[in-house]
Amino acid sequence: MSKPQKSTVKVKRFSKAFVWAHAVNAISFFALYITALPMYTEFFDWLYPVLGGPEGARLLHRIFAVAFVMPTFIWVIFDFKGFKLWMKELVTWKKRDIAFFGNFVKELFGLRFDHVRQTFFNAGEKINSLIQIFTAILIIGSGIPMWFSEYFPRALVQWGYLLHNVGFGLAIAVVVGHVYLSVVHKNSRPGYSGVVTGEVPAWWAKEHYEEWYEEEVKKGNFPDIDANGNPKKPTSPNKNKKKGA
Amino acid sequence: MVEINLNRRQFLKLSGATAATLAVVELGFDTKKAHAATKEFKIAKSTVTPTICCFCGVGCGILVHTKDNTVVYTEGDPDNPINEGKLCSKGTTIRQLYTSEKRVKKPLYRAPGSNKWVEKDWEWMYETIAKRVKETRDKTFVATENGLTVNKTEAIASLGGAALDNEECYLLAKMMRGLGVTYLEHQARI
Amino acid sequence: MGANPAENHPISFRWLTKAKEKGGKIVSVDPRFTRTSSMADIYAPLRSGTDIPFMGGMIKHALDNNLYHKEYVAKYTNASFIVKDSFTFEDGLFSGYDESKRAYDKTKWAWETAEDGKPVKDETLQHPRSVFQLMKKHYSRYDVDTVSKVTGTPKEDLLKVYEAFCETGQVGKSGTIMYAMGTTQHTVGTQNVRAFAIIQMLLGNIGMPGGGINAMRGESNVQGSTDFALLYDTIPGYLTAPKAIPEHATLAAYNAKETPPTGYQSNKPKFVASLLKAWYGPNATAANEFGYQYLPKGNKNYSHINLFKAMYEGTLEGAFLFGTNPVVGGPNAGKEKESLSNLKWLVAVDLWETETSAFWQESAGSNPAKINTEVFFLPACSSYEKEGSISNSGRWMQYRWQAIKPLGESKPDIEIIHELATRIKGLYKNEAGPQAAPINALYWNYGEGHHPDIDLVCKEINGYDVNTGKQVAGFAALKDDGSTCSGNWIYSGFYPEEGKNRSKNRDNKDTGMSNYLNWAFSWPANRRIIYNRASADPSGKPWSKDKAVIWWDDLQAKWVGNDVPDFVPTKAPTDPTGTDPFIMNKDGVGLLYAPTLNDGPFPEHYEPFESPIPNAFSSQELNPAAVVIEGDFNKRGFKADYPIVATTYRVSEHWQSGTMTRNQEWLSELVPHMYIEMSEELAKEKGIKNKDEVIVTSARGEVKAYAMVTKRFKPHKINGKNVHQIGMPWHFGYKGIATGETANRLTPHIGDANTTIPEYKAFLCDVRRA
Amino acid sequence: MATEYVKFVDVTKCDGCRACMVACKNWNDLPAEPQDFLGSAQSHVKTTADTWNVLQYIEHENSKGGLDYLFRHSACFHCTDAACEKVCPENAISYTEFGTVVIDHEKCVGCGYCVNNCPFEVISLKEYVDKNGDKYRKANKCTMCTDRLEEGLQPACVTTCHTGAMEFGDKAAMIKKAEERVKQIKDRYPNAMVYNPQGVGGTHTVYVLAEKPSVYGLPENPKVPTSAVVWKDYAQPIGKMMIGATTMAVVGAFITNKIFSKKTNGHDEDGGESHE
Repeated sequence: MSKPQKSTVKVKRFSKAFVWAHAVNAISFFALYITALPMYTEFFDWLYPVLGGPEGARLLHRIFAVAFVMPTFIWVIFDFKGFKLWMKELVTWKKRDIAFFGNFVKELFGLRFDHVRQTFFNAGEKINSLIQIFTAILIIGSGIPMWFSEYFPRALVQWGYLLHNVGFGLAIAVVVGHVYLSVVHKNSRPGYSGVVTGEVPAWWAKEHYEEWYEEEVKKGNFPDIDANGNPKKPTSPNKNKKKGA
Repeated sequence: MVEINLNRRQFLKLSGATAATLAVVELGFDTKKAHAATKEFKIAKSTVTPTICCFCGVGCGILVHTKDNTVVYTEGDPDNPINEGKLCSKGTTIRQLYTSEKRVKKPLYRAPGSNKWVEKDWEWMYETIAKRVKETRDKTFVATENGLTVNKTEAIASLGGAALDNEECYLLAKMMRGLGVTYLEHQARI
Repeated sequence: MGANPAENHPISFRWLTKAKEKGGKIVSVDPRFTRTSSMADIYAPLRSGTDIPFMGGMIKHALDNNLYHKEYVAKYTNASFIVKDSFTFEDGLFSGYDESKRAYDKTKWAWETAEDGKPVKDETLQHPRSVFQLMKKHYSRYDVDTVSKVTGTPKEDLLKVYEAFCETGQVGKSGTIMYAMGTTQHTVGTQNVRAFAIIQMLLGNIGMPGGGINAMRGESNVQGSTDFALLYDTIPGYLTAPKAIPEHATLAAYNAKETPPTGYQSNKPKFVASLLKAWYGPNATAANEFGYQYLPKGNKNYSHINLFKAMYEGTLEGAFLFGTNPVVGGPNAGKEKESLSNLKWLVAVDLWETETSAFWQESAGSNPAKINTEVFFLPACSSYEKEGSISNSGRWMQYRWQAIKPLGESKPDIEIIHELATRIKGLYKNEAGPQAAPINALYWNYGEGHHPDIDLVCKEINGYDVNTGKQVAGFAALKDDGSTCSGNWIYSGFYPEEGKNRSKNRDNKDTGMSNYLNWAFSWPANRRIIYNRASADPSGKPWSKDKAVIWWDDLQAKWVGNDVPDFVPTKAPTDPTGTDPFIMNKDGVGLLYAPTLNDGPFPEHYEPFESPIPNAFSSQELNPAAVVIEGDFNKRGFKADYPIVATTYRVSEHWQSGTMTRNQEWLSELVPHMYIEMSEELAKEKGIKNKDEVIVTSARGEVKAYAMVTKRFKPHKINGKNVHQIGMPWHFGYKGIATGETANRLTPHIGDANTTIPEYKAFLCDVRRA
Repeated sequence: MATEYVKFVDVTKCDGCRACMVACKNWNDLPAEPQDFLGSAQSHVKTTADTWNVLQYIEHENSKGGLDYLFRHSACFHCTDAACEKVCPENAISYTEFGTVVIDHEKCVGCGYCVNNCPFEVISLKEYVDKNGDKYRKANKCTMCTDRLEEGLQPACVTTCHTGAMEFGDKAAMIKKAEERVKQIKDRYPNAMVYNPQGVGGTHTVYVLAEKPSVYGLPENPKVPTSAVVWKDYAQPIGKMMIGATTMAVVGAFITNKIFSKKTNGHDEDGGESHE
């Protein structure tokens, strides 16, 4: 079965701040993950020599821990609107969000599925975001007393170890899924370019985030397109310019 | 020369293994090669010499473990009936009499008016001290006093000696009295 | 009492804890609640310097309540002796006092003797001039109420201690008194010990296992160094050092003066002759009084305080220091340090740079440019880098083998002494004349080479027949005709035959009553309990089966038992002197009344040199026989400026002036700081908080240190008023790893009337926040 | 395990001589680390990486209004159920045949989890410097001289203790002795007790205390921290499972995707290609 060629028209999905924030977040997360692995399970003890011994691993872990805390600030400072939107979306849950999941599972395993109309973030992303926020708080919140254990009550440090560990497990699980969807899974792949360049194919945006897309079209920010991404009517180049500047 | 019988040492159990350990300590060779291969048991190859504590007057027995020209451990002498292998904090620490950084290892001389020590060799020290003793002694020697033979010098003093061995004390008393020293005192007085 | 064995002689305390497990009671009497007190069954506080009232009260308690051991007292002590009428006691003064000399005429205190020289006795002890009755009268003044007012000890605590200790007067029970410098370092130090001796004799505790009075000696060989006479007033074996007096003009005169007609001391001339033979060898002949005239003869008190006074006044030119550190350990240490700069030369033999050998340095507060003393520092090696023997508090002479070669260029003291002696002798070799004669005559023959042959030294100490070269078996074999030598008669017998040095004995089998006769050697003659004849009753049977030491065996016609008898082994109890256990005393009995001491035959309370209260017992404030050095060398403080009583003490982890321990990392870690212990009450009065820095001042100096505010010090209730006391360790100085200011800058240059031991343990001071 | 051994510390026999402290340093070659003045005879606030046992000195006004001067040799308890062993992520802490708990420095990475989870706060990290001048850390604590035990000798501190306050021997016998001792001393110390806390499964250092544990700064009922139990017994295994499961899911999804893509699409990854 062959499909018609998709249009190359792109729309702006993410701000530069978000792109940076996401990148820092992702890199530091993986760095943290790798530097934590040998300690999490002796299965990965071979990583110690690679990381410069336990001391090196700890140092790197701490450097990236600081990096890991930064993205929120980057986004807040440079793209407060985007951040606000994200926050707003996260607390907004409608029926279609629930419906999303049924189709999501089908899509995940490459089965036939229908796109449920979604806003800027789809329900999956919202779940991902929520869990990630939750685990980040868990990890950062427990990591601080672990790092500066002499300034915290012992009980807090002790619970910190547990929470850090739990947060780690959760985060990994979520991130693995998140990464899979973005990098590996064919249907979300275009989204990947979104977090790298900030732009995504218009058709894909419309397909995945129909409600958001149409909203933007109404605002005149995005071209109205058909299923293949070809404009239904001409657009001015500056229409797909970044809105938040 | 010294027979050390460590049979009062507190062992966990009197098994064959223990007897082997005893042999290790006594004879100075290690039968537990497997252990030695990784981390050698601290006193496995040490030479054990009994001594008596140099601190208070109780007279506790101590074993000095030496190995590779240094003192590796000191512990109570289990055979000594005074302390039965037990020691206080000072006795336990006598290892550091040898290992302390602060030990003076060379003769030192301070010239009149000088603000520092100068290292000298023993020969020079002995010769110079002997000369000083003779000078002072000859100058201040009193052979007779009120018709009595007194053969003394009241210009030289000797202090201390409570930590010396008996044999040393004996020679010191003999030398000082031989010189005619009357100001002869040690820590029993203070 | 006067000791804190849990902290200062921990391994001795091991045996107290064992006794406690067997039902024994530990009593701790100390101004401060110490670790010993914490382990004790009874603790009684007392103000420093009030031991005699405390013990006087106990003596009275024992006498009033008939708790003394009657037969022992009647037979084995001089309780029955009748004292001459010339002995009197009034308002703190015994008869015969000469105020200008601060000395007594002791002949006034003599007892009545029969024509044969034997004392007149009344064994019923009822004669009003008997020692017993005089003693009873003397201590009748020490009633519990007065004692409590003076010592500050609560009355109920006094009674608890008295009752507990006097129980040991019962046959089958024994009690011991362990004392240390808390007892001796007072102007009445000797009499403090005398008070212990009196109560122990009254309770029949001398010569008994588990009895006696035990001097807890502070240095490993202070026993041996005393035996070997590193003291101005003796020569080895406790023989009197000859003095520049007509009575000592010749050996014969000396012997006549110093030898009692009876008792074991009547053998003295043999020991003197043998010592002279050891020292002067072939140069000691009958013709030259065995070299007696070579010995120096002094004419004054040359003790520590006077030694430093002479140095202060510039009459001393040179000094040798063998492992001693008076700038930290001497009394009024600031002055002792100052005195050192008057020396032309100083030889210090030590393992470490001490505060004394470095007295000229800027860090000592000196100006090196102005100090012209030449200082020779000779590095000695430690005790296990050489070999030789030492004698402990129990007179056990134990050998120390060499474990390792001396560190660096350090050398054994014996080698240093030997080299110096050899070289000094060398300088005089070709000289004649009075200076050269004694040195040329000195017999110094310990082998070739730099290191003396220690075996030769040992053999000479034990003694041998100078004609055959054969070792003597013991001091009984010594002769006064110059045919034997012995460097120290009391040790004679430790090396009885070639190759047999008994101090090396290591057979630790208990030979009975924990005497371990085959472990090491105990002088005299390997006896472990001296005066052990007193452990048996006059008929020769042990007072109690459980406490049997020696007993008379009729069949063998000799004394047998678990120890070497301290008695003529074949002298039967039926012999006229067969019931006289105290063989070293002229009359063979213990001296409840001791007319030989300088400050009275009975211990009497006098206040310390510096005291916050007047003497409650008489108008004599200070021991009348204590010699006071006036002037700048020894400033005196008074209550108005210095209202607080102070004392010094040691801690478990440091030793003496700290030279040995403050240079060791682990011990310095345990007690790294100088501190002043004080009560919460005093701290509150002075606005001092725990860990504050405080300054303690006395008339002689000041010391800055941390405050250790503790519940373990309480103010003494003296006559209804609070008298504060503080305490401090005296180990610190500015050298070494653990440093701190020196407590002895505060202490006075005043000594006991008999021994001139300084009064470190009671002086006045004031405290304030730094 | 043949015999289970414990170190029995009877603090009421201790006279505070601190030979145990130096004996430990002497045997284990630990350096000195002088501290500031603490206002009492005590040298260290608590055990450290270079001071594996500390003698506590406590002035305590007892229930009768009298003064007790209490001493306690404090060191690792060698818990039967040791929190440090539980939390160590590297399995560097293990139980020996003697029941002692030891740290293997080869494995230790200096993370400090044991330090912060020990209910008795006896473990400390020590910083070392290697040949290249790089710093690294290891956890340190009393080993109960396991190296000596292996050679049939008793721990150095026990060997030197002169008052008999410390003994090393068969667990049952020692506990019996402790219980009898408590009965003996009840008159003098009414609050005396055996301290062998069951919250950590009992310890291999068993105390007779003269007073309540709190007087010595000891927890009345120490436990392996709940957080550590949840962490190590639940969170960690679940976490590992979750990672496994997620990985499996991803792998599964990837494979199924491939399979279905092949079936449904001529060329897969239709969306991404053009946007490289």
